[in-house]
Amino acid sequence: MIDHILTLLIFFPALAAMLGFVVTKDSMRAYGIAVAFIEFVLSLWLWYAYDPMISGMQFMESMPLIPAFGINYLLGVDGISLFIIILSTFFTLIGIASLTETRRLKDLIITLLFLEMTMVGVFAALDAIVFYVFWELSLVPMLYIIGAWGGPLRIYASIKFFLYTFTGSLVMLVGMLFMAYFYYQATGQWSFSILEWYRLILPENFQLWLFAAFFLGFAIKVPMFPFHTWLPYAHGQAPTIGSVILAAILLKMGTYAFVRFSLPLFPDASVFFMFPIAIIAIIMIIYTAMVAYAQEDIKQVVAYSSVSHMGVIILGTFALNVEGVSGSVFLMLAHGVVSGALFLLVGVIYDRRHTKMMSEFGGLASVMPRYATIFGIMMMASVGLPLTINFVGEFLCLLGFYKQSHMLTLTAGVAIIVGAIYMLSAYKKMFFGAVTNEKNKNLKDLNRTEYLGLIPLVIVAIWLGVYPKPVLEPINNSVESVIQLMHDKAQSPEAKARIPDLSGKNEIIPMQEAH
Amino acid sequence: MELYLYIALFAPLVGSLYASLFGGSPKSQHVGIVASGLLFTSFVSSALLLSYVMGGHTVHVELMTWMETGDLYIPFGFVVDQVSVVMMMVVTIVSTVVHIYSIGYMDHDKGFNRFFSWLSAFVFSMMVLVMSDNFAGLFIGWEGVGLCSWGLIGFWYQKESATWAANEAFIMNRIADLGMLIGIFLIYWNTGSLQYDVVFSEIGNLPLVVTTWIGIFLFIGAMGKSAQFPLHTWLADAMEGPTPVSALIHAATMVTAGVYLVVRANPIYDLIPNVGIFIASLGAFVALFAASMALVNRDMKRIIAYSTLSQLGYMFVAAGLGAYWVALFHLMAHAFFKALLFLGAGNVMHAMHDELDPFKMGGLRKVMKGTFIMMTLASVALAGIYPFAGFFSKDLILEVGFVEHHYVIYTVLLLTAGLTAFYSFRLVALIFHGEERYKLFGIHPHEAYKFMLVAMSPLLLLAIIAGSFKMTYYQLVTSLLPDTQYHVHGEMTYWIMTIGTQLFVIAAIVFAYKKYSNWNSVPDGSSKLENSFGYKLLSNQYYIPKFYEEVFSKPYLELSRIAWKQFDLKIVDATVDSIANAIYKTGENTRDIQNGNLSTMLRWMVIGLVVLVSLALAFTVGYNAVGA
Amino acid sequence: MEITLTHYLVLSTILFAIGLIGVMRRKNLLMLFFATEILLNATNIAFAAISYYIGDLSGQMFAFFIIAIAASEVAIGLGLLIVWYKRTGKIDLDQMNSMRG
Amino acid sequence: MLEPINVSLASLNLATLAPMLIAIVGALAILVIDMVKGGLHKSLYVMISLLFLLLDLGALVDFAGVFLKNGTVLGFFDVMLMDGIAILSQIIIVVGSMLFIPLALTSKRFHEYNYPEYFALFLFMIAGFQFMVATDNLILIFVGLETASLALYTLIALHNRSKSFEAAVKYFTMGALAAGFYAFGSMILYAISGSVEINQIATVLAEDHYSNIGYVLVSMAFMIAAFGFKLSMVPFHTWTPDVYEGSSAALAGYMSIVPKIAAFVVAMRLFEFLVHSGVVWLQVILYIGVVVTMTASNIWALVQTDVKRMLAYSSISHAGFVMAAILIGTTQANTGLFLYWALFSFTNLGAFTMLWVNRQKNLLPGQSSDHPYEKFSGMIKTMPMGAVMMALFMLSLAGIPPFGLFWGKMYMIGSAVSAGYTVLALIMALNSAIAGYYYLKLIVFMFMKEPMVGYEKFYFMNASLSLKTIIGIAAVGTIFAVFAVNPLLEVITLFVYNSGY
Repeated sequence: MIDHILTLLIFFPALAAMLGFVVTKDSMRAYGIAVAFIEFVLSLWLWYAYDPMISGMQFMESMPLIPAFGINYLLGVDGISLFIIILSTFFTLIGIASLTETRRLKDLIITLLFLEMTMVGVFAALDAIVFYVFWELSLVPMLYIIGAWGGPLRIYASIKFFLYTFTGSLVMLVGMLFMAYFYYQATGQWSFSILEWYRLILPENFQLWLFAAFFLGFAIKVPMFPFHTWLPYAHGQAPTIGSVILAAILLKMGTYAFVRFSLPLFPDASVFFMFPIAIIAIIMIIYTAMVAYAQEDIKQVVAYSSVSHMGVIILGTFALNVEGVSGSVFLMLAHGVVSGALFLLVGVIYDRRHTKMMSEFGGLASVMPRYATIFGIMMMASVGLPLTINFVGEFLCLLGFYKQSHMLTLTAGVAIIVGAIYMLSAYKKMFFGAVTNEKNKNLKDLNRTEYLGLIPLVIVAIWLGVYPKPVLEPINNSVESVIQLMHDKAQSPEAKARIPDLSGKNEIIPMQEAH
Repeated sequence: MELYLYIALFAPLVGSLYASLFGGSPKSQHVGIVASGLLFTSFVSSALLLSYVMGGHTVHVELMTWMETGDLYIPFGFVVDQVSVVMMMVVTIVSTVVHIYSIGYMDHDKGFNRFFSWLSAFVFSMMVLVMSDNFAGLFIGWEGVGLCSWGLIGFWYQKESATWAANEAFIMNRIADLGMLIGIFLIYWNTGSLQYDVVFSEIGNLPLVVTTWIGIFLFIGAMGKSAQFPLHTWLADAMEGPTPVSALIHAATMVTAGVYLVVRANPIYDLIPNVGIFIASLGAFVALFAASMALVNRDMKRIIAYSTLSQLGYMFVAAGLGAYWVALFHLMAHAFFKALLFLGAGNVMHAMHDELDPFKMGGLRKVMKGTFIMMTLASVALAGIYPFAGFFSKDLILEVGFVEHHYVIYTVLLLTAGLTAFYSFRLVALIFHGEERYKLFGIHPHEAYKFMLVAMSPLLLLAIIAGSFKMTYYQLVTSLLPDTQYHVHGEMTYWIMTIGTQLFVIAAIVFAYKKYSNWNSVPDGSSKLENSFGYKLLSNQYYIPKFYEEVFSKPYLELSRIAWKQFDLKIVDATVDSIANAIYKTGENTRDIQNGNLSTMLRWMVIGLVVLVSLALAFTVGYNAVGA
Repeated sequence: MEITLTHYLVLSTILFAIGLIGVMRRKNLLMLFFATEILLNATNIAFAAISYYIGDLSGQMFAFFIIAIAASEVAIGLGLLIVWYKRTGKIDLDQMNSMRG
Repeated sequence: MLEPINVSLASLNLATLAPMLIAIVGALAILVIDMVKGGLHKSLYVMISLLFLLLDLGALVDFAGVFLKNGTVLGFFDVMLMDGIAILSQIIIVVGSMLFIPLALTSKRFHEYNYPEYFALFLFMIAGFQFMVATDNLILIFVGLETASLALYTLIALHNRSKSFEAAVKYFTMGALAAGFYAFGSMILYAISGSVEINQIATVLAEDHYSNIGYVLVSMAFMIAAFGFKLSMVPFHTWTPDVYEGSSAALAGYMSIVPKIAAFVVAMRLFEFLVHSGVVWLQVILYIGVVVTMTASNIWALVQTDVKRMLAYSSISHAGFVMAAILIGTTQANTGLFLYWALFSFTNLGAFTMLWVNRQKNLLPGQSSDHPYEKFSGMIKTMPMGAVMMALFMLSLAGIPPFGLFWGKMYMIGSAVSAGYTVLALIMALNSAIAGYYYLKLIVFMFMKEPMVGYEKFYFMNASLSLKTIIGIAAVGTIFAVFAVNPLLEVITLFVYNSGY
C-alpha cells in the first residue's frame, strides 16, 4: 500500500465524493469530515514514512498512460511538495469541519472532495501533462464553489477566475509541448517526465522563451502583478470555504510550479529574469499592500494581503539560493495557514452579520474577545512577527534575496512596514473603539465548530514559528538538490555565479551534444 | 546554572500563559499574584545568576534549533554574561515591582487578567532580547516587546487615541526593524553566522565599508526602539497606555533595548568610530530636543516620557563615544528612578481620576505624602544630585563627553541637565505644592494602596543607592565591555566641573520651585507666554507629529486610495476586462454578417472565391516577376 | 478563325461568371437553381473540350457524371422548392431569414 | 477507334467496393421491406441500419488487416483506393453513424422517423461519404460528395418544420454553388495535368516543376472554396449555424462529425502534396483560413443565445482547429487530425444528444429557438445528472483535461509546435481560452442560476433508454478518453504513416 500511497491520496477523495452521492443530506457533513480526516491521516502517514534525509523523489509511482507521446502517470513527492500536500488535506479537513454553509451542503462537500483530489494531484504529479491535468481540473470545482455559493457578483467573479487562469495555463501548455519537443529532439524520445526534463540543458534563448510561456501560466495563478485582478473578485465573491482553499492551496500551485519547473528547467533564464521578476514582486508587495490599506471590506484586505505575501514568496524563489528558496517554500505553507485562517475568521463575522464592510464594525474586541484574540494572533502572524510561522518564511526569503541585491531587498523589506500598516489599521477598525453599531452589541463569540477550525491553525501557526525544523529540514534537503541541479546546468557565467555551488553532481545531457 | 537561566527566562512566560487562561474572565486577584510571584522567581534566579557571573563565569546554553537551512543556522541560544545579567537584573527588578504595583493600579479594571498576560509576555520577550546569544534571537525579543508594547499601549482599546498610539508605535518600530533586519542580513552574508561570538570574531576581517553599513543599519533598529529622532513621536503618544506600562516598557526596559543593542554590538561599533560620533551627536541632540519639549508640556506623563527620551539621548552619547559601560550604567540607574517616577505619576493619576494636567493639581503633598516623597526623590535622582543614582551615571556621561574632547556635546548635555532639573521640579512643584487647584474640578484625591507604595520602595532604594554599586558594576562589566576610563585631567578641573554642574542643576531646581510652587490658576491658553512662538513650537512638539501626519500618513492613505480606485480598478482590471469586452463586442458587431439571408450567404461564398482567385493571380504575377 | 481550346475555356469561364453573377443577384429561388445549372454546365463544356483536345476520356466521363448529378440536384432542389412554396406561398429569398446571427 | 475493353474480374478487385455496397444494400433492403409491409416501427429500421453498418464496419476492419499486411489496396479500375486514411476515416464515419442512428429512438414522435426512406437515405449518405474518402479520383469524389449531400439535404428537410426547410434550401443552394466550384476547380486541374487522379496530377505537376503555377493556384482557390464550404471555413461557413438550428439536434450532431471527416480526408489528399511541395501561397491561405475560421467563429459563438447555434459555431471553430493539421502536414499532425476527430465525435455526440434529449415538440413560451440558454437555467437543481453530463461535455469541448477533447487539442498543438508553427500553436491555445467562455456560459446557466419556473418538465422530455445509453457511451468515452488515446495514437499513426501522410 505504501507503494501506491500517492495514488491513494489523490483518488481516495474523488472516490469518496462519488460514493457521497448516496449519502443522505443530513449525514453529508459527517461523511465529509470523515473522508477528509482519513485523507489527512493518510497524508500524515506519508510524512511519517517520508525519509527527510533523501533529497530526491520518494514514493514514486509510474504507469504508462500515453507512451506513444511520452506521457506517463508519474507521481512522487519530495520535501517541497510533501508539505503542500499535507497542507491541502489539512485545509480540506479544516474547511469541511468548519463549514457553516447550509445551502446544498451535499453538493458543496462533494465538490470540495473533488477539489482535494486535484490539489493533491497537482503537487504529487511529476509528469508535466499529469500536472497540467490536475492543474486545470482544479479550476472546475472552484468555479462551481464561487459561482454557486458566492455573493452577488459571483458569476462574473467565477468566470473571470476561470478564464483568466485558463488562458494563462494554455500558454503554459504550449510551453510544455515545446519542452517535450526539445526533449524529443535531444533524445529521440517523447517524454513529459519532469525528472527527465531536468537532465536537459537548453540553449539560453530557448530557455528565455519557454520561461516566458511557463511564467504566464504560473504568474496568473500566483497571481502576480499585473495579472492579479481576478483574485479580489474571486475572494470577494467566494464563500468562506472557497476563499480559504483558494488562498491556502490554489495560489500555491503557481509558486510551487516556479520551484518545480521554472527554476530547475531554465536556470539561465531564471537568472536572466531574476531582477525583472524581483521588481514585479516588489510591486506586488508594496503596491498591493497599499491597495489593501485602502479597502473598505475586510475580506478584500485579506485578499490583497495575499497578493502582497505572494510577492515575498516570489522574491524568495528567485533568490536562487537555498536560503531563499527554502524560505519561499516554507512561506507557501505559512501563508496557506495564515491566510486560510484569516479567511475563516472573516467568515465567522460574515456569518453573524452578513456584511464584510469594516465600517459596520468597531469595538468587536469587547463583544467577541476570543474571536478578537485569535484574529489578533493570526493578524500578527500575517504581519510576520517572529515565532509565528510567517516570520520564518519571510525572513528566509528576504535573507536569501539579499545575497542577490541589497537595494531590492531593502525595498522589498518595506513589506514588513506596509504589511503592518494595513493589517493593524484593519484590526483597529474592526475590533477597537467603542461598539457604536447596535447590531454588534449582542454578537456571539466563537462557537464550537469555529474553534474546531481555528484552534488547530493557531497551534500550527505558532508551533511551526517556534520549531520549524521538522518541516524546514526536508524542504532544505530537497531545495539543495534543486539548487545544485541549477548550478550544474547553468551555462552563462553570470548564472554560474549567481546560483551557489553545493556538493554532489547530477547526470545531465547537454542538448547540443545530443543533436 | 542552566536551570536558573531557564527559570529566569520562562517564569514570565508561564505567568503570561497562566494569566491568558483567565483572559476572558473577570478580574481574578490570583492572576496578579501568580504573575508577580513568577516574576519574583525570575528575579531571584537572575540574582543567583548574577552572583555566579560575578564569580567570573558565564552561562551559555542552546535550547534547540530554530531555523536551519542552507548555511544558515539559528538556534535558540541564550547567554548569561556580564552584560546580559545586568540587563536581566534591571528587567526583573523593575518588572517585579511593576507587577506588584499593578495589582493595585489595575484593581478596578475589567481587563485585569489580560493586563497581566500582556505584561508578563512583555517581560518574557525582554528577557529573550537580552539573553539571546545571536542577532536573530535578539530580533525575536525585539519584535516581541514591540508586540507587547502594542497590546499594552492599546490596552484600553475603546479609546481611539490609545489604539492609534499603539498602531503608531508598532509601525514606527517596524520601520526601524527593517533597518535592523537589513543589518542582520548584512551580518549573515558577510560572516556566515548570526551568533554573537562568531560575528564579533569575524567582524574585524570585513571591509570597513561593510562594517559601517552594518553599524548604521543596526543603529536604525536601535533608533526605533529607543525612539531617537526622527522616530521619536511614538514614545510620547505611547503614554496612552496604563501607567505601569509606561514605567516598565516606556521608561525602564524596552526603550533602552536600542542602547543595549549598541552596547552588545560594541565590537562592531568600536571599528567604526565615525558612526559612533554620529550616534553620540544624535543622542546629544535628542537629549536637548526632548528636554525642550518637556519644558512647556501640560501632560504629566508626557513630560516624564520626554525626560526618558532625553535620558536615552545621554545613553547614546555614552555608547556612541565608546563608553559602553557608562551607557549601560546610566541605563540601569535611569531604569530605577524613571520607573519610580512613573509609578508615582500613576498614583497621582489614580488620585486625580486620570487627570494628567499638572496645572489642575497642586498641593497634593498633603494627601499623598508617600508618593510625594518618592517622586521628589526620583526627580532628585533624575536631576543628578549627589549622592543619588543619577549623579553617578549622568555626570559620568558629561565627563566622557569632556574627556573625549567633544565639547559641543558636553555643553549640550550640560544645558540639558539644567533643563532636566527644571522640568522635573516644575512637575513636582505643580503637582504637590501650591494651591489645591483640583478642588475646582470636584476631585477628591486619595493616596494609593499601601502595598503599592511598599512595592515601589525597592526602586526608591535603588534610585538612592545605585550609584554606590558603581565600582562593583564596573569591575563586572568591563570584563566583557571595553575597559575605558574617563578621568578629567587635573583634579581641579574635575572638581570645578562636578560642583559647577551640581550648582547649575540646583539653580534650575530652585528656579522651577520659585516659579511654580505657588501656582494658583489653571492656564487657559491666553497668556502672553503661551501665545509666543517658542512656546507654541515646543508645545506642539516642533510640529513634527503634524508634519508626519501631513507628509506621510495622509498622502499614504490618499495614494493607497488612488492605487486602488484609479489604478487597480480603472487601469489594471479595466484593461483585462476591456480585452474580454473587445472580443465580445467584436462578436456583437460582426454577427450581422450572418443575417440569415441566402443571397448574402451566397455572396459571401462568391466573394471568398473571388478573393482567393485574385490572391492566386496576384501571387502568380508576383512569383513570375521575381522568377523573371 | 480556328476554334481552339482557349476559346472553349474562355466560353466556359464566361458562362461560369454569368452563373456566379446569377447566384449573387437572383432573389427568385427558381432562377437561382438555373444559375447553378449554368455553373455546372459551363464546367461541362470545358471538360468536354479539354477531353477532346488532350485525347483523354476521363474529362468526358466527368462531364457525364456532372450532368447526372445536376439532374439529381434539380430533382431534390425542385422538391424542396415545392415544399417551401406550399408552406409559405413564396419563393423569394429575402423571405427566408427566420434564422440569423 | 477504341480498343475492346478486356478486364479481368480479379483485377477489378471488387472487394474494395464491399463496404459501400453493404451500406447501399442495406438501404435497398429497407426500401424493400417497406414495400413488402408498410407501417413498421422505426426501431426495426434503426436496428436494420445498425446491422448493416456493423457489417460495413466488419468489412472495414477486414480491410484494415489487409492494409497492414499488404499495404494500400487498389480496385475497380484503380479508382478505389483503400489506403490507411481511407480505412480510418471510414471507420470513423461508420462508427459515428452507428452512434447517431439510435438517436432516432426518441420517446416523442418525430415526423421523419416514420418514413423508412429516412433510414435508407441515411445509409446512402454513408455510402456516399465512404466513396468520397476511398478514392483519389476527382470524379468519384464528386459523385460520393454529391450522393451524400443530396441525401443529407433531404434528411434535413424531412424534419418537417419551416425552419428545417429553410435550412435545407439554404444548404442545398450553397451546396450547389460549392459543387460548381468543385467542378470548375477539377476542370482546371484536368486541363493542366490531363488527369483526374490526384496522385497522377501530383506527379505531372512535379515533373513539370509547377510551370503552370498560376493555374494550379486558381484551381486550388476553387477547391478551397468548395471544401471550405464542406468544412465550413470562414467565409464559406454561413450555412452552418442556420442548418444546425434548422435540423434536429441528432442530425446536427451528425453533421458536425461525419461529413467533415470525409471532407478532411479529401482535403488531405488534395492539398497536402502541394503543401509538401512548398507552395507558399497555399500555406499562407491555409494559415489565414485556419486562424480566421477558429477565431471568428469563436467570437461569433460568444454572442449566441441558443445552445445549438453556439455548438454550431463551436463546431466551425473545431473544424478550423483541425484544418491546421492539413497546413502543418506532418505525420504527427495528420495523426492528430484523426485522433482529434475521434475524440471530438464522442464529445459532440454527447453534447448534441443532450440537446436532443431535452428537445420538446414546440418552442418554449417566449423563446424563438429550441435550446435557449435559459432553458438550462438551474438544471443542477432539477436534473442533477443531466446537468453534470452536459457540463462534462462542455468541459471536454473547452479542452479541460482529462476529458476527451483535451488530448486531441494537446496533440494538435504539440504537432504544431513540433513543426515549428509556434505562433499558430499560441493562437490555437488562445482560441481555446476564448472558447472557454461560451462553454462556461452554459455551465453557468446550469449550475449557478436559479431554475426557470415551469421549465423543469422540458428536461429529458425526449429521453428514452437508447438515448440515455448513447449519452452514457459518450460520457464514458469522454471521461476515460485518456486510456483510449494511446491505442488510438498507435493505430492511427500506423495507418497514416503507411499511407504516406
